[in-house]
Amino acid sequence: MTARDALLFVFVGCLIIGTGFVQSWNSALLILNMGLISAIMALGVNLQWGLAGLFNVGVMGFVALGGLAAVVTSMPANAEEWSVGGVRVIFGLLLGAGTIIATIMLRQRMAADRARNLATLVVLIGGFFLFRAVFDPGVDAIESVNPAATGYLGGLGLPVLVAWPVGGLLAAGAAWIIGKTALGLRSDYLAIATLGIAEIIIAILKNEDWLSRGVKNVVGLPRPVPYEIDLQNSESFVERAAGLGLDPTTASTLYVKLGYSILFAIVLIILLWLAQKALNSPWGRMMRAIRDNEVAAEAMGKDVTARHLQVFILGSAICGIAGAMMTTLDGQLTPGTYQPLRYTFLIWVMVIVGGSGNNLGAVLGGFLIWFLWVQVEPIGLLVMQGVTAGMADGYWLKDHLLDSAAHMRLLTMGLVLLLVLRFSPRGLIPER
Amino acid sequence: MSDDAYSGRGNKDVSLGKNPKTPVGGSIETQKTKNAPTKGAPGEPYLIGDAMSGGYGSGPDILHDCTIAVNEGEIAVIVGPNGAGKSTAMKAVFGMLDVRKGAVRLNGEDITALTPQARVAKGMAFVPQTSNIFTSMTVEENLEMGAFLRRDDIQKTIDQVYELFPILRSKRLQAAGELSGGQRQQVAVGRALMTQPKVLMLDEPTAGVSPIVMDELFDRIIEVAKTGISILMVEQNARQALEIADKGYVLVQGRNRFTDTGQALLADPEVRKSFLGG
Amino acid sequence: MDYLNALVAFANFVLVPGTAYGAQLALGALGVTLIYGILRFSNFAHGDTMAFGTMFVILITWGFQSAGISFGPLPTALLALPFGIALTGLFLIGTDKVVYQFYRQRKVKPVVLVMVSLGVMFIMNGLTRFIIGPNDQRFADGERFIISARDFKTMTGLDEGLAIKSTQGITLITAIIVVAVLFWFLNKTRTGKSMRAFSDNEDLALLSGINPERVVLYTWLIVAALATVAGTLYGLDKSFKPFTYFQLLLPIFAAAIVGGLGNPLGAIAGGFVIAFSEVTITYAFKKVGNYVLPDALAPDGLAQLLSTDYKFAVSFAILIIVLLFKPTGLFKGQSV
Amino acid sequence: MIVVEDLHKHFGGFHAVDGASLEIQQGTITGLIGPNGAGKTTLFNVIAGVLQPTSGRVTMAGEDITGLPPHTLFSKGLLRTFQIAHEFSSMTLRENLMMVPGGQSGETLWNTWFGRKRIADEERALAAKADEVLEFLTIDHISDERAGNISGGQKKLLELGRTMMVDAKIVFLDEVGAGVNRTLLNTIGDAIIRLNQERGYTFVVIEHDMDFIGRLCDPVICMAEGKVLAEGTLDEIKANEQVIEAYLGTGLKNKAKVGA
Amino acid sequence: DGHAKEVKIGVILGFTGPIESLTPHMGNAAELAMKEVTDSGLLLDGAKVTSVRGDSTCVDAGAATAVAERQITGDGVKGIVGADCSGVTGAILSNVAVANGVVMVSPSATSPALSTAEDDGLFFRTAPSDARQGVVMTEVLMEADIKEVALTYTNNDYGKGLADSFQAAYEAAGGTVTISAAHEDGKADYSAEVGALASAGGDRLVVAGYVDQGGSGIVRAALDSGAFDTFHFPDGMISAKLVENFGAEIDGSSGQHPSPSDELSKLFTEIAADSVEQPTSPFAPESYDAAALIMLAMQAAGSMEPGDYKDKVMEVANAPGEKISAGELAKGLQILKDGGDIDYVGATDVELIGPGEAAGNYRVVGFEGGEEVTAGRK
Ligand SMILES: Nc1ncnc2c1ncn2[C@@H]1O[C@H](COP(=O)(O)OP(=O)(O)OP(=O)(O)O)[C@@H](O)[C@H]1O
Ligand SMILES: Nc1ncnc2c1ncn2[C@@H]1O[C@H](COP(=O)(O)OP(=O)(O)OP(=O)(O)O)[C@@H](O)[C@H]1O
Ligand SMILES: [Mg+2]
Ligand SMILES: [Mg+2]
Repeated sequence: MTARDALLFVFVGCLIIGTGFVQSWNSALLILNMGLISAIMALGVNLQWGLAGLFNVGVMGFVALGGLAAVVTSMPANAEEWSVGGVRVIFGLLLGAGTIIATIMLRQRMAADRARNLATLVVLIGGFFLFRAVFDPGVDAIESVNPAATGYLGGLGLPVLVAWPVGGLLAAGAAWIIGKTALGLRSDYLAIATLGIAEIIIAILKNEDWLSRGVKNVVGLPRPVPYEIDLQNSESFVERAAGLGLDPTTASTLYVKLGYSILFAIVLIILLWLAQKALNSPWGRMMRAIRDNEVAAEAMGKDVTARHLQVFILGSAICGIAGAMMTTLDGQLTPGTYQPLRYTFLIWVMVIVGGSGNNLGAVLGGFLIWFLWVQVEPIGLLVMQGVTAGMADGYWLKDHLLDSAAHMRLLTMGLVLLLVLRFSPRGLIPER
Repeated sequence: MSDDAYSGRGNKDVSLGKNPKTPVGGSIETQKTKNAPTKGAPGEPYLIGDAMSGGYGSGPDILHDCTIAVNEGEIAVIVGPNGAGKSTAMKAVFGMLDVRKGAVRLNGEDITALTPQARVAKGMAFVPQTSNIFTSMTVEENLEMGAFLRRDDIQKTIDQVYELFPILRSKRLQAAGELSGGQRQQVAVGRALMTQPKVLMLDEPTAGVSPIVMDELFDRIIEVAKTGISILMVEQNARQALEIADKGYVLVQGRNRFTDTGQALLADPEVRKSFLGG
Repeated sequence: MDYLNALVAFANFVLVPGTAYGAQLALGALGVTLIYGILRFSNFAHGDTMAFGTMFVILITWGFQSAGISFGPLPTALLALPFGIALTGLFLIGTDKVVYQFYRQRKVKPVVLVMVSLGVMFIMNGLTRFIIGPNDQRFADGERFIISARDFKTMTGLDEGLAIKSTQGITLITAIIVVAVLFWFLNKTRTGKSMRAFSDNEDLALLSGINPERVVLYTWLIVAALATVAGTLYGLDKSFKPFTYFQLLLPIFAAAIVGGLGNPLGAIAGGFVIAFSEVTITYAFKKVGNYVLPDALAPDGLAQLLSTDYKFAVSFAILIIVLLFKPTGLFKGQSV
Repeated sequence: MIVVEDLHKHFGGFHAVDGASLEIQQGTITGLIGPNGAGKTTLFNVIAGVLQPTSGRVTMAGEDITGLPPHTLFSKGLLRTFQIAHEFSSMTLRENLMMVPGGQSGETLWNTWFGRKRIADEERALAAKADEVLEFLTIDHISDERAGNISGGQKKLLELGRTMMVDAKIVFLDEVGAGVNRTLLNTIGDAIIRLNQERGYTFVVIEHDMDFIGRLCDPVICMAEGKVLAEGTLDEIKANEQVIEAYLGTGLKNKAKVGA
Repeated sequence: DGHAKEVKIGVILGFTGPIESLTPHMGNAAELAMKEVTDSGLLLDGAKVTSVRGDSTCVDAGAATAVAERQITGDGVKGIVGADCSGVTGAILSNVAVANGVVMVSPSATSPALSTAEDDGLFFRTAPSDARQGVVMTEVLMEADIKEVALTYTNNDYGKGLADSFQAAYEAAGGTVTISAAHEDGKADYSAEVGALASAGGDRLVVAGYVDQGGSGIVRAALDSGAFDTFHFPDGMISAKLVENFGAEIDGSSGQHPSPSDELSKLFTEIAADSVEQPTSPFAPESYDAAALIMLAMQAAGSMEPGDYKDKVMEVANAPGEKISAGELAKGLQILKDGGDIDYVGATDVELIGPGEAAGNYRVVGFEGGEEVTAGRK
């Protein structure tokens, strides 16, 4: 890390600490926490893009899978739903998977001719209807159990921290399937393919109510840290807070947030360490070579396909972990809130602004852009108030401007983005 | 093959090529002037990159006081080891890189500040060493792009290029990026010929072309030069190139090391040994 | 068995809307594909450019409408279109001068330009909402239908109606004309070829005497025209709402990609592929089945392959399958 | 060593390689010449696994290697250079060379985290080797330059240098000489001969410079229009009428006029 | 000093995002109530109420919690009007409001799931849970003797929840839902949905969506293709916009929305005419009430601390007490100040039940001659 890089980190640190002074420490910690998560996501994307040149625009999908993992691991199982249709649904899913495996095997075994295509079609269509016939009734049964409150299978009831690695695994599994099929595509074609897959994942999350209640959301996920209320009701805590000169509410909220910060920071530091070691090693050099020129790397004995799959899985797994962490922090899974702009492109902005190809850059970008994403709103409002300060009350333009203040948020974000990219087109901490 | 495709412009005196006004050799050094006047000294070469220094972006200087020049109807050849700055010198003359010191003059006019496309309009043409074709466009479109600034009928010139490089005619409608290495090179030269330039600058035009095509190409270059067009060429096939050259430059580390007639350089044992492969 | 009614039902709910939607997507995809083809980046601001252009058209249309100017049976907005295009063109060229030019000269990686376009998108987005507001705006006038479902029924005496809206007709015709003109322009005219040459090899384009700024200028002008036309036609057919235009970006990109980036014909093909895969795969064939099949065989369920919840998933799945077999799209697109 | 049997490679309707059959003997330096577009590079690409043949068979030391991916062939000891340089442009010259050897322990992720010591040792050895090669190619003064920023000829040298980083069985050189200074090319020729004699590498060399071919190669194979046109020593080939007509030509017509 | 005290109330709504066209009216309505209270000078001995706006984005739980966090811990708001969409509402509630003990009154989050959310007595809503609406809808349709409908809903917790509860109620009453198809808001094209809906058929199309969003798109496409001529519209669809968009084309359709008597809405339209551009816009009156409830509860508790007044919200909202409608906040404040009891009616006939949500009085509407008419009450 050069002095300049360190200075940039200090600068972003000051922004967050400044938030603590100007607004509140709770806000500052919240920004820090989301910043940590964003940094992890950016690290994952940077691994894929900065290191291997894989244009993955499906970040949202992996983040969502992480969220799903949080539900599936930590929520209690719903016995009634399991009994009315659980087995049936699982069996249906196995049938579906079996159909796909059969198709793949069929295509490998048979010679490429019309008979093969016909057989493929027969297996696929037959399998599909069989799958629907078994699966659908199970789903209906599950979803009709108390739809307003549960109506889904629930999870394993494990501690929510377990969900983080599980989120990584789930995302990695999905990435493996995707990578096997789509990694042969180049640049923007891969991008739209991954974007599409992310949309498909979200569509599944939104519509498969038996799995995680779909758009009806799962709320009240267990937490790895205590509840504020419990702290406020705990005498020893209140006393200690008083000792620090804090009122119980503030103390408890800060305590909880700090707890999250520490957990997240540990994850970030581990991942960053791993990523840095990998980047500055022959492995990293090989990845850069592949990024620069796949044909030549292949001719120099590097298994490009395998390496692409490897980073794709690793990067996606990191996004999955971050997704699980975020859902844990939110305490709920809301599939409707997954939007490409927020969960894919914003992460990309972080990577590019921070400096693609540079892990520290990605981390910095994660913090900085998240800070801006949250703070441009008050900034935009301030700007508008400044602009309209001189106008008479009730003047139509003033009203119009103030009404539009919320939209200034996007505008300000755009301006900031352009400015940063203007002054460092290769990112704030460029590659090497 | 008729010559009139290249006789439209700048063809003032066919004999020019054989009787250059300026004596070749060391005399160029004497004409070197710092703050060059906009109008060059009388008798100055048609195109001159005069005492150029410069490099890429904000990087270090790669050229140091490097001078290359060519007279009307003459062939000047630049040789030198790899990385000597030959291509850089060519790019500097064509305005594709910052000339920090020195000047480029065409026909006495200072063109140091002109953009490359403005130089094209002034009758200069350039075949770069690498990425010198439009890979996604067909061969014919590549040639048409060469003639972008021309308003007259270009079909005749196209036919002439096809005659020079017959293989291109059969590949006319194929994307140039799908051609073999040598074929691409032919497209690149053909594209430059399409401009009907007054000065033709070629960076290793024969790299990768087969002997028979190379001979054709050199023949053609001689013919072209005879019509009064100046040719400035970088070559690693240095012996053949110097044989047809009126003037030769040996560049080493961005500096002029030897400058003489082609024949004289060929005869110089040191030059032969160090730069021409014995 | 009633094939005629079945056919009409199918045409009314699948063919006609699919075609119209396909043409709408195609028009949008043309703009995206052109920028990709010539300036070599995926322009995320395109959806908002469409909204921006349409906003101008709407404002001018309102002006015309209040001045009592109309275009007979055709929407007045068509009259306002040239003005809208001009204003959008000016804006885009200004944006290029202020924003994109800098990065182009620096020869940054395309992905940086993508991020820059994201920034531009935010700004245009904000400006549109600022000027015309985030709400639905109506500006359609003129004859709404070429033939309405009811008229069709009375005319033919069939049970099923067939509706074709005038905007659908206009969109389809415009799309065909525009792609033909664009194809001709890029492949046959000098300027068009110089634009392709520029996109292929910028340095060499300079060496051929092509003025890059000129190329960029033309590109943005054409993009302005395409975006404004696409946005206006879409707005006439459905409604104008800035947020929807932003959302349109996704299917538009899908269309451009599946057809092959940089290829105008591909954009058209891609538009229809996406549109029809959305409309067809999730179509419930119950009605058609009821007409065609004997009573005994008539479906009692909906005869729907997948529920409409998955229409996006399906269109993306089809997109991915197409790409697996044709990795650069149906029409062999470019890639940076 | 390498046997190519009735190989075809079609691009659409165009037959770039059209039934070529040839044998490369172990321990030879075989020259491959032929007019532009004869299909030489395409043949290389098919042998090296970059392109899938339309039909035909390639064997290496008796083993069928048709259609194997390049990285597998690399591990079997088959190396190639590219006619149009394929450098890793954002990496330094030294890194370009250091990445070549296969089976580096630092290329496994696990080792990058937990096997630092071994990697460090390996890296030192690799760097030393790379510097040696760079010095030999006279580009050691720019070993820390990014490969994207070097001259065309230097890229060709780098291309060649990569094949010198590992022990190969057979090396395919696609016009390594084009754009390389002739004096240096002679040195390179010497090195090729040395590698061939001392280490027993087999070489297949595409070149249009007959002097170079003459110094190095025996036998020489001439291709034209996707087929093998002639095969033999260079002198035999040079005497072949068809080869002269298709490829060698008869020299400069205008030479005398200018030379004076 | 009369205005020495300042009470800050947060207004967290999706000013950008999918329901951005509703939120300005909602925000203005809430601020109208605050202005009314400030002007009266009666709240807590002349406190001044200021609104602190924040953008919930409707979809981004992270950004929404950040806003709430800032408002509560930074600006020090004492209550929150919001949030709008159920997803972000839940996130703010569990992560910020409960943790900091701040009262939230949502004007528009109607998801049944929120009824059971862990809220520590801090969460209220002036919009009814959709569980109730499903029953009301069934009654309306059954009375019109419509036994078979196609159903489409906007794919979020509102739409899905409403669709579920409607379908359950309708089928229990003997009706048939031929198809229940989701539609995504803000999408470009609804031909696929309309195709499927038309194919399934039915006497009426039930559109459980938003008039500003996909709902109108569906109706437009259904009308244009001749798939359906009559519809049934739940609350998200009922607005001036609907008539403006479709005029006489939807004659014969029906609908219902939570609404007080005509008098109340007319009243609200009157008092809000100046400050709220579209007073009848969905959830605008609810927003007014949400803000009013917070301030009245403060007055009743004699404190602006949420911990003190949270228990008073139900009290002021429900009987017994003098009825206070919109525009009469000053009167209500005065009564409370004098130690009296009020039953806040507000703009939407507020009646909080169960876990603090509106009981739901519905107005049944019909469409005739391009006008929306009241067809009854439930
Ligand atoms: N991708 C491709 N698509 C179509 N044609 C191709 C493609 N690649 C090569 N060709 C054609 O195949 C022929 C053989 O090309 P190849 O590169 O093998 O020639 P070569 O013998 O190496 O020539 P050179 O000496 O010029 O390098 C050429 O005519 C070329 O145009
Ligand atoms: N784009 C570039 N950026 C920075 N440095 C460069 C660039 N291109 C070339 N150089 C450097 O400039 C020097 C001269 O390069 P140039 O291409 O002019 O050599 P050359 O004489 O043409 O060699 P060759 O015969 O190999 O083509 C080289 O040392 C090279 O490293
Ligand atoms: Mg060079
Ligand atoms: Mg070749």
